[in-house]
Amino acid sequence: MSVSSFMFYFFECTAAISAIALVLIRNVFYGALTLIVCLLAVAGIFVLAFAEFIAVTQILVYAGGILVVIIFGIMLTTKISGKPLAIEHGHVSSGVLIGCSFFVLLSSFISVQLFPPANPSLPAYNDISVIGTGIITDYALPFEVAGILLLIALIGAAVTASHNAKKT
Amino acid sequence: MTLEEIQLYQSSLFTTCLSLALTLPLGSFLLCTLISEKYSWVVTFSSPLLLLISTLCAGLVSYWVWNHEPFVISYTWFTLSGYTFTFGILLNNLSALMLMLVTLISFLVNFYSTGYMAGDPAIKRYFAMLGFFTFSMLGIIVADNLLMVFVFWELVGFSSYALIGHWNEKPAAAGAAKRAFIINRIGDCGFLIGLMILWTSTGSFAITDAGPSAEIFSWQTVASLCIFCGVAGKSAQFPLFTWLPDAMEGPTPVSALIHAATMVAAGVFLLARIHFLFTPYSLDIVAVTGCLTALIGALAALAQYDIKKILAYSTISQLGFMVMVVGAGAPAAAILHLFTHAFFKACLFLAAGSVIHSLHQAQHQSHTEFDVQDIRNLGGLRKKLPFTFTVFVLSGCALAGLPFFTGFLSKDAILTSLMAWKGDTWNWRYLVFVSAFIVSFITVLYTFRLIWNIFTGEEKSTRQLHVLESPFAMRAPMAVLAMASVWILVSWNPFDFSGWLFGSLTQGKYLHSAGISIVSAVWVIIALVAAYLTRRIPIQSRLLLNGFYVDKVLRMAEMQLRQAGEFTANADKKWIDGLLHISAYLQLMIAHITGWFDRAIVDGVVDGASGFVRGVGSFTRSFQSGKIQLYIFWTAFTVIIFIIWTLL
Amino acid sequence: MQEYLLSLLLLTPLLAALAALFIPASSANAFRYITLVVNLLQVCFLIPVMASYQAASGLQFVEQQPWITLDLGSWGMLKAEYFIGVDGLSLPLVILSVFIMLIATISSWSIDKNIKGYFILLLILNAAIIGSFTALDFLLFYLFFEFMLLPMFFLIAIWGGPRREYASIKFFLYTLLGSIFILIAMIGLYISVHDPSVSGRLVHTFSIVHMADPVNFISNSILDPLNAHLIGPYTARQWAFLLLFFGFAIKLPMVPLHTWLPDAHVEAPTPVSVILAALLLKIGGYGLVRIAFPVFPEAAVSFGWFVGLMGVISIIYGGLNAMSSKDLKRLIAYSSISHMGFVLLGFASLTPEGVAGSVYQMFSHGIISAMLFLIAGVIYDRTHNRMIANYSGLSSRMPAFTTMVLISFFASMGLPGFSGFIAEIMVFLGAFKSNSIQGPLHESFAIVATTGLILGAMYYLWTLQRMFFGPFHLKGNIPPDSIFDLTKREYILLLPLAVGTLFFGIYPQPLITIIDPFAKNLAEFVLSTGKSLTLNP
Amino acid sequence: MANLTDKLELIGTSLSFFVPELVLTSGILLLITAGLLAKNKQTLFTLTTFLLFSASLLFHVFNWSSYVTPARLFSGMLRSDDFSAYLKIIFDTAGILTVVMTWRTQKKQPHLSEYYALLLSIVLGAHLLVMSMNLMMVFISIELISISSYIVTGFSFSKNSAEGSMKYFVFGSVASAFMLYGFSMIYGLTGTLDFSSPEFVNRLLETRSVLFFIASLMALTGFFYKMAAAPLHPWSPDVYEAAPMPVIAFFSVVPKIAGIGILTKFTLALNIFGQSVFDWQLILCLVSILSLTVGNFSALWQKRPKRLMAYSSIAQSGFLIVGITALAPQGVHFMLFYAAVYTLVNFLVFSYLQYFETLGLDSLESFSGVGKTQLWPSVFILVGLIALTGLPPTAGFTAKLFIFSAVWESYQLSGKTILLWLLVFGLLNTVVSLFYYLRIPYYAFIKEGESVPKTNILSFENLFGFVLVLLVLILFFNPGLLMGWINKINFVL
Amino acid sequence: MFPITHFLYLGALLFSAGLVVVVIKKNLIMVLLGIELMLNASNINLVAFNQLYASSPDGNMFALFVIIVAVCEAAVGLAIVIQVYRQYHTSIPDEVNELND
Repeated sequence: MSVSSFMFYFFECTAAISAIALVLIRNVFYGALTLIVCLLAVAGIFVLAFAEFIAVTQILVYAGGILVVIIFGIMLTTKISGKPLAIEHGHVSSGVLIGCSFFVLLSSFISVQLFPPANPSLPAYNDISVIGTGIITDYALPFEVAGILLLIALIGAAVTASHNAKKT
Repeated sequence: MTLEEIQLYQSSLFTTCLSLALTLPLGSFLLCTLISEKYSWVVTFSSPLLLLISTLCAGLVSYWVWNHEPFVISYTWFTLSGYTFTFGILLNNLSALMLMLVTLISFLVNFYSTGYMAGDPAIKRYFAMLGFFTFSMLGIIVADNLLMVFVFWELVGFSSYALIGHWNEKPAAAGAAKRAFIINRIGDCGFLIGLMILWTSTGSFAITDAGPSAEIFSWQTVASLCIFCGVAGKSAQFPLFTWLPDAMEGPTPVSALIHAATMVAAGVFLLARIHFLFTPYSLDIVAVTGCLTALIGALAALAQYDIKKILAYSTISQLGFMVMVVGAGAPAAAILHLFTHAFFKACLFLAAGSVIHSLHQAQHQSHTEFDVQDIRNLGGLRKKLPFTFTVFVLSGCALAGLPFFTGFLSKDAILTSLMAWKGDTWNWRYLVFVSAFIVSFITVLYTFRLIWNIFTGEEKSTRQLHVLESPFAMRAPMAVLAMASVWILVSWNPFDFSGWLFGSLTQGKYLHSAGISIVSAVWVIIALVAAYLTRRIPIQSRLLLNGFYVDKVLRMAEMQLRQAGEFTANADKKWIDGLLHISAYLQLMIAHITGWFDRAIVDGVVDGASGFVRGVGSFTRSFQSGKIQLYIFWTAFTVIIFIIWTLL
Repeated sequence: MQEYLLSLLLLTPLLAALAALFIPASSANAFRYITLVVNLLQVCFLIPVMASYQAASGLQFVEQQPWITLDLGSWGMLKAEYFIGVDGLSLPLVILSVFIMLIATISSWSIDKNIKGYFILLLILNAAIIGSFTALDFLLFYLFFEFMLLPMFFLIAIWGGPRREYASIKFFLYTLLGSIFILIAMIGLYISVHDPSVSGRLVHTFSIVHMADPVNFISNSILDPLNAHLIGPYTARQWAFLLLFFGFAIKLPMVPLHTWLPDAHVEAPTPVSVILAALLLKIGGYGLVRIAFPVFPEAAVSFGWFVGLMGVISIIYGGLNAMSSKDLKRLIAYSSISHMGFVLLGFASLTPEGVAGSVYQMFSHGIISAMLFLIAGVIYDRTHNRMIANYSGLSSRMPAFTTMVLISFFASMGLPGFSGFIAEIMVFLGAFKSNSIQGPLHESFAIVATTGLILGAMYYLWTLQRMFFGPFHLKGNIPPDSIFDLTKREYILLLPLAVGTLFFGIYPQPLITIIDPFAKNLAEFVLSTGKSLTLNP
Repeated sequence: MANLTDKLELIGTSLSFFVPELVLTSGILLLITAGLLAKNKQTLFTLTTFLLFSASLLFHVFNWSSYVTPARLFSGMLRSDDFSAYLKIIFDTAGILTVVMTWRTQKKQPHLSEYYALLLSIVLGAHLLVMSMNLMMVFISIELISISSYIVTGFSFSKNSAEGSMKYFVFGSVASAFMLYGFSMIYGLTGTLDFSSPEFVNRLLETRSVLFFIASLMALTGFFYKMAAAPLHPWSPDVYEAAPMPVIAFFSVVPKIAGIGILTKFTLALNIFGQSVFDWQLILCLVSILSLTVGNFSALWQKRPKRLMAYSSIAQSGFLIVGITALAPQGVHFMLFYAAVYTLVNFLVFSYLQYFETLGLDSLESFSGVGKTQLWPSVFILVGLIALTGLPPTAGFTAKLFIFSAVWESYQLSGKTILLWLLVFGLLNTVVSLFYYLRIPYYAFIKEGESVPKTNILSFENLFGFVLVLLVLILFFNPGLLMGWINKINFVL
Repeated sequence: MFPITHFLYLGALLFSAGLVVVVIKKNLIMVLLGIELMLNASNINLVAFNQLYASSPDGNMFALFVIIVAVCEAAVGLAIVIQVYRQYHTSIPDEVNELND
């Protein structure tokens, strides 16, 4: 068993375990941390799938971005009431039901699915430049739209969060 | 058709006379309806006058047509997809005779009514309907096709309805009128079916068409029997006779005209008219029905207390007589009896009317109250009402069929034809024959019981009344009719019925046995004796009093129908709407919960469809709990369902 | 001028309604007179139509303008036209509508609540009714058919009696359900039928005339008569026929789809029930013979027994219900159900007599039921109480009224001399004859149906006896002084109808000359085509 | 780097087809900056947005010829064709109408500039969505629509609006996650994101795997969610109740029609002219029947007009789907007709609901007796509701007639019983829908009630309403006006 | 490279786990986390599949954009959550149900 494959399965297990843990954990804060772990593991998997750039983005954006925001959010929403961070679970049976059924469905059909073989030659797009050119050529439009999306989202978030019902 | 006949039939005189005879009654009707209330006295003169003219014309016409080729004329009423519906006139001996009879008696009754109905508030309506009745009766008589007959048949029924219910503020009268019409309607439905059969198989209603058929179960049999239902309704045959006694609620002249002389005889007339249509099989049924009716009527007449009821039942039994003999294949005899019966029975009714009238008058002066029609209150009126008495006796003798009276002759004719019909070998027809004799016996009994009870013996409730003979307007018609009950009217020989009338009706083909005449004469004498001996014995039998409870049966049937009505009404509310309802209770419940709006719109409307709709609605909407995570769950769940379902 | 008469007949009310919109609601009488004038105008337009109508030659006064013409690419074209005309079936009904609307207007004089709205709706209704009787294009017909619903709904719901919401919505939803059935059939039909007059490309037409000719069906379309497309037990054509049949039967109304009618009648104001009974019910029967029978002859033949059976059931069931109803208007309503049963029976017989009889019955019932509802209205106006049991011996107080009642009741009973008799006798003859010419009905149908006559006599005479005869007294705290005889206006309303029913009962020829050719052609066409189609599907 | 330059060339050429979108985009930036500078120049903002929308609209109308020939933009990310152009016109019209509606209540609308910016971005997203040929593009534009919608839902800043946007957000994100997962699987199985490309079709033809079916179903859920079609509907009633009236009117048209647009393209792609092994027609039929049922039947219970209209819009998306169940060009044409009519009628109804809301009528009961004092508004809203029910003489009837004809036609071709059921069931639903559509007129005309004060007949609303009513009637009496144009749209995948 | 299915299994797991989290957690923040998880699941698929179709970077690009979108969603989501928290003083989804039938 090569190092890479060991790494791969290690990341797989980490991601899987942390995902399941996220389901079980009853503390928002720990939940957030588990998610970080999961996402980092996924980033690792990306690396092993020859997508370093995505992996890096994943780590930066998620670990560095979203998670901070989320934890900030947690603070904000719990500080006010001062309630403990522990939370209950509701609709457990139904949730588990659909979760399991989806997993069973998907995995069972994935297992019988035959995928085309990967071409052995090492992919050419591996270097950043391809992505760079892609972003300004083939993927220019999505990129621009994503920009607008970000803008709108931030403006919207700002308006929503900043607006205080009492004032108006 | 000879030349002079043709000339005659085309002569304007003939046509004018005919048209006058037919239309003047209608004219009287229109006059009476259109004339304003304050000139209503006019009608008491106009109607008899018009009727008189029409009678004279009718007499002329009948005289001309008599023993000639039948006069036929026909117009198109409307044409439909190639078929023509015609209305036309067919005048032969039979119809000519009836034409005269009806107009004459109608005139007399009109005349009589001027006295009898004097001072009645609705006199206009009365004379109007008399005129209308006469018109429609004439229609039946002269019509040349069965559809027309049916039309006037119904109209006669209507006018009878109106006349029976003339005093409609009397609930009994209103009820009687209704029952009379409905029972006639039942018969008429049979008639209608007969017409349908006729139409389907011959494509026409003409009376002259459609010869008789040999085989028993042919469409003619069915058709003729259906039409006979109509006859049974009109001329009060078993089991549809019950309306006739009730119909006595109407004014007495009406009873005389409609329910003794003419309308009830229309059935017999029709039977004679379409005799060709009847197969032997149906004839037997007719005969038996007639026999049954005759017996029932006669027996019931024995037990009645009400003068008019007695006469009504006797009418029923006499009609049974006629029908029976038609069934025996001798329509001529039936017509003879019809003819004679019309006179003496009308006379009897008018006489009874005059008794009632004068007693009423007397009652009004001295304010005593008793039922003047109940013979148990009457007696010994011989001295107080001598004229009425004589008239009553004369016509009574005719009814009883005493020798030297018309009744004897016509009865004789009937018995003779029955004898001929029964054949020589022993069979069930003997029963009919014998029962005919029995009926004639009972007839004598009730007739003379009636006379004795009213006019002889000592007075009962009428003792201190100052009774006056009725006015001339009433006496004259009675006199005429009484005269008409003497044998001369039909034949010179008091023991031979084959006079001008019968002879020409049968074109001389008839047999006459002196034996029957003698036997019946003797038979009558015995009956007379028996009547005299038993005159004091009152016959109390509820069975007979109620005419064998046939009426009860009919009423029960009517109740059943009403029940059915209630039932269907329920079905409407409970089931048909209820099928749409899930259930009425659920409806109510939801209604109360969700307030009036839903009560008005959603529940109410298409009542329960909405119950169902709301059911589905509440189901589909039950997912809208407002809990976002459940939304997601349901959605994901449905997606899974979709996947699994479409994969399977 | 000649050829635009029908359009004039049709558009005048609409234009008047449009104009009336802009008149201030305060000037109440204006609306009354506008409506009256419109009705009189319609009479004027109608006279030349009647005068120059040739009974022998089928459709006349035909007016055919292109309306919707769409290019549906792969499907070919879609063509709906402004296509109106009258023939032996529609002319009597148009005449009836015009005169009944006139009478309804006069009897609406006493309406005093929200007059503007009322008369505008009345005008719209008027146009819609005339339209549906003259339209020969299915889409146009459907437009008018639907167009009747809303005005009727509001007329009942706003000017109606205490339970008006219930009644109006019930009416609306029932009828809408029916029209949805019809819509489904219509969609199927216009897709399956092409216009032979246009060569070159495929033109899907809504023209009923084209639909009524089996050769115009596109081969291998679902409704193609030549190769039956089975759906479950029946062919698609039979299903379509059933859809149309039930769609129109709801309107007719046929037991057991009738329960909207009594409620609607009881709650509706007098003029509206007059229109409802005299005209709207007829549209059911009209649609049946105008569309369902000729378009699906073989289905008509194979389901004729069912139609007839339903007719007989309606006759008897309606009669029984009428007998047991305590409310005068309800009784009349049920009696109309019973009488419309004859219409079904006659059509189902597929004999000239039967069909002619049914059309005649529709006409005569139009007159008689109008009269009956006016009579109910007369009582209701005086006492606001329709319970039969509350009255007795009215004849002594209202003799003239009683005469009118007698006339209308006996006319409705089918007494000879009244129009009802002619109609019913023809229906009976036809129904009985049907079997002998291989028609769908067995003799027993006619025989059973005769009980309808007895029932009719029973409930009407019973009502007469209870309400009008006997000693005069009132129950249900009705003030006796509220009872008075007919007013002049009521005379004006009732007399023409009485005369009408008498006239058409004594001298039916003119009307029958109009109806006869249509009836003959329809009966023969449906029977022969139906047989031939069923023989070689 | 030659191919780099000519790729840039291509982008340059694509931009010429991209003017309306650029206009909208610039509009967004403009408004945001303007909002920062001038806080309360409401009329200015309104006017600007109005002009922007009309600019984009007019551009489409006048350059219609340039859309007739399809063109691949941005290396296959988008395709501009007349189908999408038609839909874009609908979006712009809807935008304009929404602006008009908002203008009536702009005083009460906080953060107006951002509000308009969001509307613009939603329309932009819709534009991109109906043009896009590439799953990536589809995803991003749907997200653009969704995220802007989440925010704009909360724009009355009340308790309920916060809840509404929260629900919308959660539900929407999950739905798009489903869709995304589906996309990823489809990508995996076909090896391309461009669902119009031949290799996509080829892979489809050879693949018969269930996984692919599941994936595409999950992808479809995203579209259904955008259209608020059952079973992806539960968010809509709550959101509709929360959001301001113009926003609801906007939501019930733009995202819905954008959704049906992309759904049409995608299902046609999946169906590959009926050669697909999976029965997509069945799926569509089921969804539409489900939507009709849920929408119509739940609406019966509603007491508030907003919520009632929410359910009605669910039912309407069911009808829209009926149009494309035929999976044939003609059916799509009829769907386009239906969409246009629906837009008009919907705005007619909503504008009057808003009008009545300003009079303080927010529950059905409160409409009692309005017909007396507010005759014309009541009559117009009645016409609108009749059109929604689909009765003559309104274009609503014509539209229904058309789409159900399409169903019959496709039944005639395929003989699938489910289509027959759809036909019967769909039409019978009309009767059910009458129950609730009639409620408002019922109260307005038939019930007596304390009625609101009389207002001037010649108000702006009546003018506005009158125009729309006129359009609705004209389109009934002469549908050729619109259908003639629609029929020219040659629908190629 | 590694068998594609192993990636996919992980993706499926993450997706389902995310779904479960969204449904059962009685806290809006956790729901947010669940959504992120679901988005990531698809990312794994995309990246994994891109190995099979290496000729173009479609998959990775898609993943990239997904991440961007995820950021936006997170931001907006948090803003909304905070707004809800302001109004309802709770972050338990089930208690935020004033809008219902």
